Amino acid sequence: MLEGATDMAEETRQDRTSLLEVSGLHAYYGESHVLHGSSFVVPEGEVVTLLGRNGAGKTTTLRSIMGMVRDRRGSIRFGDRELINLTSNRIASLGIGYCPEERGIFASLDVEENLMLPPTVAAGGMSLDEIYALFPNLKERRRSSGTKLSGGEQQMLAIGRILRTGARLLLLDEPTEGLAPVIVQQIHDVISQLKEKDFTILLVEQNYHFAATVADRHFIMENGRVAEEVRKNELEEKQDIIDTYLGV
Amino acid sequence: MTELLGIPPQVLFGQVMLGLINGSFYALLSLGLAVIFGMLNVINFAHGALYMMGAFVAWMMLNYLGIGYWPSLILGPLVVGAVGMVLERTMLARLYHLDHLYGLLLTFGLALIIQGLFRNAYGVSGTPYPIPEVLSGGQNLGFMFLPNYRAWVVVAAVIVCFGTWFLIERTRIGSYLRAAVENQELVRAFGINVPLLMTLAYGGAVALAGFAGVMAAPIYQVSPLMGQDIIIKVFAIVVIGGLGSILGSIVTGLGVGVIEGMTKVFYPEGSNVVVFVLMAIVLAIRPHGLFGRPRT
Amino acid sequence: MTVANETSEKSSGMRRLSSFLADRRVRLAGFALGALLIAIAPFLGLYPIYLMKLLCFALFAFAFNLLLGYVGLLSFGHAAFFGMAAYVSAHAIKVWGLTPELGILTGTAVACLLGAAFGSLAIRQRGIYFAMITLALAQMVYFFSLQAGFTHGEDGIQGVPRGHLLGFIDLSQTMNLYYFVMAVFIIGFYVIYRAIHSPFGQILKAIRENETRVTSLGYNVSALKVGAFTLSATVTGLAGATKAVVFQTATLTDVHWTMSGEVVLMTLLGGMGTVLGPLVGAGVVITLQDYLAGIGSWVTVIIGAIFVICVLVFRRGIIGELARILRIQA
Amino acid sequence: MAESEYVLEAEGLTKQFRGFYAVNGVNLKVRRGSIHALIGPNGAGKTTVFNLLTKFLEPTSGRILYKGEDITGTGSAAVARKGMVRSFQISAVFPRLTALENVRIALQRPTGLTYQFWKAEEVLDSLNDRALELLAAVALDDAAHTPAGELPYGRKRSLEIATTLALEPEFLLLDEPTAGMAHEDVSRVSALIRQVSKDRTVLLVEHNLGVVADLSDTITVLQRGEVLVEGDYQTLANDPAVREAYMGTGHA
Amino acid sequence: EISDDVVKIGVLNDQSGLYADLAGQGSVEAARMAVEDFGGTLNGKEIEIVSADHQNKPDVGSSIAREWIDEEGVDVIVDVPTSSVALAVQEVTRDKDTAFLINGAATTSLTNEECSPTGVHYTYDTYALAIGTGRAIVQEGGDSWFFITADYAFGHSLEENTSEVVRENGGEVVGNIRHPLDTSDFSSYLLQAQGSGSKVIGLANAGSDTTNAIKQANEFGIVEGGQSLAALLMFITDVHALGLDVAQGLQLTTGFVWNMNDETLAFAKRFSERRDGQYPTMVHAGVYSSVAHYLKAVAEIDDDGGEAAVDQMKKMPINDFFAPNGEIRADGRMVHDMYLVEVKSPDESEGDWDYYNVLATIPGDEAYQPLSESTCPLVE
Ligand SMILES: Nc1ncnc2c1ncn2[C@@H]1O[C@H](COP(=O)(O)OP(=O)(O)OP(=O)(O)O)[C@@H](O)[C@H]1O
Ligand SMILES: Nc1ncnc2c1ncn2[C@@H]1O[C@H](COP(=O)(O)OP(=O)(O)OP(=O)(O)O)[C@@H](O)[C@H]1O
Ligand SMILES: [Mg+2]
Ligand SMILES: [Mg+2]
Repeated sequence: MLEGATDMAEETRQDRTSLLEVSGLHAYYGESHVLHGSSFVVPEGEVVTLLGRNGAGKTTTLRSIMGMVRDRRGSIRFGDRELINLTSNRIASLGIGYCPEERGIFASLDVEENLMLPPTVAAGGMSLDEIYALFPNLKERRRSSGTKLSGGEQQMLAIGRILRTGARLLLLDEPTEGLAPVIVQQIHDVISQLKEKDFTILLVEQNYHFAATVADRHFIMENGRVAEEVRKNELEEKQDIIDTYLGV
Repeated sequence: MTELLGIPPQVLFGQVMLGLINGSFYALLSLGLAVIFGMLNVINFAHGALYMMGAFVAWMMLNYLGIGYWPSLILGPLVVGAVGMVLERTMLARLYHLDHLYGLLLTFGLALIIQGLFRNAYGVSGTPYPIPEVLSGGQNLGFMFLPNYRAWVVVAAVIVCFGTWFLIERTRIGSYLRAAVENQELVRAFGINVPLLMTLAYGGAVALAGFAGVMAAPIYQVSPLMGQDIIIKVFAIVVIGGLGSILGSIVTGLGVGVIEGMTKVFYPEGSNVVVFVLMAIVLAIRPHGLFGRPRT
Repeated sequence: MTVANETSEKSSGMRRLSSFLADRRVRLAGFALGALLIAIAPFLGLYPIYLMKLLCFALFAFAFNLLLGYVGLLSFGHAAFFGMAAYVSAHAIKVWGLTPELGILTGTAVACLLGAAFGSLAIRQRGIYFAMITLALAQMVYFFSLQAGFTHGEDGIQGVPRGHLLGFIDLSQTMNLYYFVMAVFIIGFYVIYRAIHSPFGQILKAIRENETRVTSLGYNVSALKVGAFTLSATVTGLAGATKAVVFQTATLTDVHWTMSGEVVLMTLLGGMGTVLGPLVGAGVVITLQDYLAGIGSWVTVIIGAIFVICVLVFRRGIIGELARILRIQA
Repeated sequence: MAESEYVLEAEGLTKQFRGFYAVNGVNLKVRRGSIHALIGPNGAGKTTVFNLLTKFLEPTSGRILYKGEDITGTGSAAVARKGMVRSFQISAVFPRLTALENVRIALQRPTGLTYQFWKAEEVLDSLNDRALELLAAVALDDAAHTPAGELPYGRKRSLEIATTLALEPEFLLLDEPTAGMAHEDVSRVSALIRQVSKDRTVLLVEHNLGVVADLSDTITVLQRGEVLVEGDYQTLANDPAVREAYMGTGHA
Repeated sequence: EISDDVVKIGVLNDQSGLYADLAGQGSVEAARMAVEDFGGTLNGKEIEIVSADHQNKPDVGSSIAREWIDEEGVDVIVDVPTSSVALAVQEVTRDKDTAFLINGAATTSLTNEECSPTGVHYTYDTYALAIGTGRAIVQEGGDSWFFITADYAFGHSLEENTSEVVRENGGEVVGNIRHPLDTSDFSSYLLQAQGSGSKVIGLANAGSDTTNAIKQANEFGIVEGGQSLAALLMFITDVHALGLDVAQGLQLTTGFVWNMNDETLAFAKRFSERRDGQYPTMVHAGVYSSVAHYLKAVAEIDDDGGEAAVDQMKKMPINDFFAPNGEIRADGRMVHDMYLVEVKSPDESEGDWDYYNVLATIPGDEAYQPLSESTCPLVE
């Protein structure tokens, strides 16, 4: 019995090394080939960022993982499941939360309905009160229509929304875009808290300084491929590479 | 004798009552249409044909299977809903990513086919359907003779309408539907099986039309043409109520019934056009309809 | 994103085709060929009355497509312009004794005024609301046509004399009439085509894409839209008036909402926002109506099935789909 | 009348949405020839102020003067024609038109060709050179013939700026012009803004403090619909209220 | 001369809309029967039948008519319900010297200001309906009328004709109300009719408007309340659609009763065998009779030119099961007896489609507008 338990623990630790494993991912919009075999690994419990210029294919990568790009090839493994042929609702219910680039707030739902929209996929999500504590603006405006919020408030709502579901893996597409520095700082804190709670986060960021402070690992994308992997502790030695790729 | 606008008050009450009864049909139909437009972004031109199908299902059940009115009231909508779901799955579902005009074209074609098939089978003159035994006869209300069956129509329609309203505006599944209207891709990415939801929504909405059809069978002739022109009027009602507003379509359905009833007294020739006059006025004052909210 | 995907796919297809067509000579040659085809069609065994009907409806669809395809406005009330122009010119020719060209001009002018009036009333609305308010206004015109004396209720105005064009060309000769209708068609088509491919047309396209932005650039969007609407109504009126002369009748069918619906169908079947789509769509619908008339009671089932198949198979309309295939081959 | 020192003066500008004050009694004066930034936490009312100034929203109360003229009751297109042009926070391009055509739409307005539906569109080709120049200024010249809808987000923003500039506005209102842009684009766009501001006035909403610090002469901080303070970057950066409400502790 | 060596008959009617049952394919079948009974050939020349659906649209109808005449050599057009289409086709056939046998349409203008030397209005018209029903009911004591009228030219003229008849016979018209075509709910109008206290409610409408009104009158107990209904235009298919439960006791005027005598019965049985059990309406019987008469006339003069054929038809008396003593007048009106009938109760009915008790025969010269009143220019 005891041995079995340790085995399982062993296994989870094994899994921990790669909660999400993307290899040879190709994606197409119609005839335009956008991702050219990108490969990277997101270890369990880490915060990983995808960096890169506009159009490098970061958003497309996230959308491919979520199954939202119809035409995709390669392999995406989540735990021990292969996602490449699943529909996006199946993928989400396996425990992946997605916060899209243009926020995707619903106008016909009020703020609270927006928050309550994604179904719980696993235990351990945040409660409504916790989310309101995190983003007091939302509580104040909870009965107004989702899109009446300011741009920044909408961003908060979009993040808050997936914290409720208990998804283990969160995909955040530019969560700090258009946010006031104080809020960016809050988001930073939220991400740190989530990390402590053992969430795994794949983050797409333009804001390199922000990314640098939260992430354990960065992948730099260029022309639909992952060009470079930079771990947190390598940031300084690889600064010049980063500079050339990102033009910081 | 006190008269209102040259009409004795009793007559006026009578007309209001009759208006409400007609309004019940409008409400049932416009509700379904509003749900389909709201959820699927499709202008369902087949709605009238499916309403007619509801009446015919009841008639066929009675004449071929000996199934009476009451079971038909459940079975009719189920059959129509099932047909609707098949249509949605096999055809409409392929059009959601296109302009909603394509849905209009498709459902227009479907309406022609459904109507044509029934016409070839049963002719255009229609066939009779008796009022169920328990509801025959009527009440003398003093100001008018109210057939029992008509009273039942109002009650049943109001209950069904508000049940639907509650389902959509106050339940979780309703919030999925509303969200899917705006961005179904994203709602799917939250783990909700949107295609299934759409199928159910369409099935449910046309089942409402089927229900209206069964309710109508004993009052009107069961005829292949019964749903032909009503669709355009009902769509006007949805617009007056405000697109996307469930409550709006219910209240407006009833209201238009009453206003049309009054027109039949004061200017009967105009009773078919009054709904459009009303729509023009409402849209001039409230561009998004009575209950609609502006959408971004 | 599939939406964006679909449209961008479409637009790049259009782009290649239109870059081919953008060559002035190619375009001119195309027009000349088209005009020639129309001119000789009656000698290819096609029945002239059928062709004239086709030309009238194609013109109607062109005018309608200017709004739907290029401004993104779905009018569900175009029958009002078509039918009113038909009534007015029929009345002018039959009762006032005007020559056909003056009668047609009178009808067209009325459609123009009506269009300006409807346009100003409806233009504040967008999307489906716009469709519905135009429908509402058109229903009122229908009601008027039913009640007004000069329209003769459901009997309509019958037996409109074709008369003599400019006083000396006898239009009761079928071929004279045919070339007259052809001339009207070409003029109407040219007006629409010119408008689409003009600076005015550019702004209309921009309005279709993002109205708020056009406003913020300092354009008076309402005026532009009313302008486009009026232009469309005028050409629609031209088509309706011409049809009244061809068939020598003007009836309630012309103002009924199903006529508005028919033109939507034609445009969608052919491919909205494509130059030739309306012609092809009108051709399909008119041909179905005329040639399937002999099939009897199954005709609506067949027409319905054709619509369904077109939507499911040729989603971009016949011309739109063709353009896509061309690009694949190119 | 002598030209006022201020291009724009707003007095007591207020906007109420169903009992909620999005903007409340804001007084704002924008000096001619300056770059004026409007910053503040999310939901402070910056976009709403923009919408009020450019007449996309009707103010509940208050008065707006543009070059000394009262424009409180003027329509949005008319305001734009007077030389006061805005960009949008959420990108607003014409997706099915190419980048070049996008810019031409703006260039076309002063030509007076707009209503000439009988002219061939080739007459617009004369605008191509200027359009390409503008595209080059935002490094979009390589994408001139790409439909705008196919451009990545960041480049759509650049296109929008080019379109706005095409109108040669006297007074330019930019809502988060660098949002969603990569670093190199950010610096290019801010250089562009600096360059174009030489002979015009700019009112800017921006969250990128680097850009704000770099460009702006005057900064107004909004909070909860009201003006918190106004001043230059250094003053504000050291203002504890601003730090608490907006900048957070990370910046100096 | 028989043009193209073939006599081509074009049956043009509504095959998909409101009038598809009373005319439609049944008319085509009736024409076929007439051709077969004639022997299939005419003086050795083929007889052919074509048919088309005019969808109740005048432009569709007139363009089919033109094309038939121009391209397919059709020599005679038959049926054409819906006044507007019939009027449009009347123009075309007059222009192109083609015979036109009108059965489905009701308007009297076809034999008045719009009459044509090539047109024969064969089966019935609004005048005959008004005389038949209006006079009989007034004479029975139903002397105060309230009309529920379709707000269309057809409804108006039906109401006008009937009002006149009512007044001439000493009755009075206490009111009227006009409803739009295709109204599904009549309760409001019926209540107003009830409120008027008239003895008779005249339904000056047709098709589903009439059947809906009758059905709902039943529901609201109008007849039990002492008023009686008069349907001014009703076909046997409408009675069939209503069912005898609802329709019993209604009085109406028709040009044909299928089980009146052996001859009619024989035709009806044959027709019903070929039409899946549907029995002929007066329009179907009229189409048969008119085609048969036309063929006889053409055979007689061996000329299928429109005016020539119609002239000959006018010269020959008609004597068949439909019109035992019919004749065609100068204005194109075919004058024959009409019948006032009452709908049987379910108990009286002896089987499917046995619906009518004949109350009276109205002789042709009483049933139709006198020739002296016709405004047709062909009448000297
Ligand atoms: N719907 C679409 N159709 C065609 N091409 C597209 C579409 N969406 C994106 N692309 C193209 O795919 C490429 C990658 O886009 P993606 O949105 O993934 O970039 P990104 O790295 O997220 O950029 P950004 O930082 O601007 O968000 C770009 O070249 C873009 O033009
Ligand atoms: N149409 C509206 N109806 C109701 N409330 C609105 C409306 N538009 C904006 N608001 C509210 O007004 C406040 C100010 O919004 P605004 O968009 O001006 O903020 P902002 O300063 O631009 O924020 P951000 O930096 O996040 O874009 C917000 O709380 C928002 O929810
Ligand atoms: Mg992106
Ligand atoms: Mg903002």
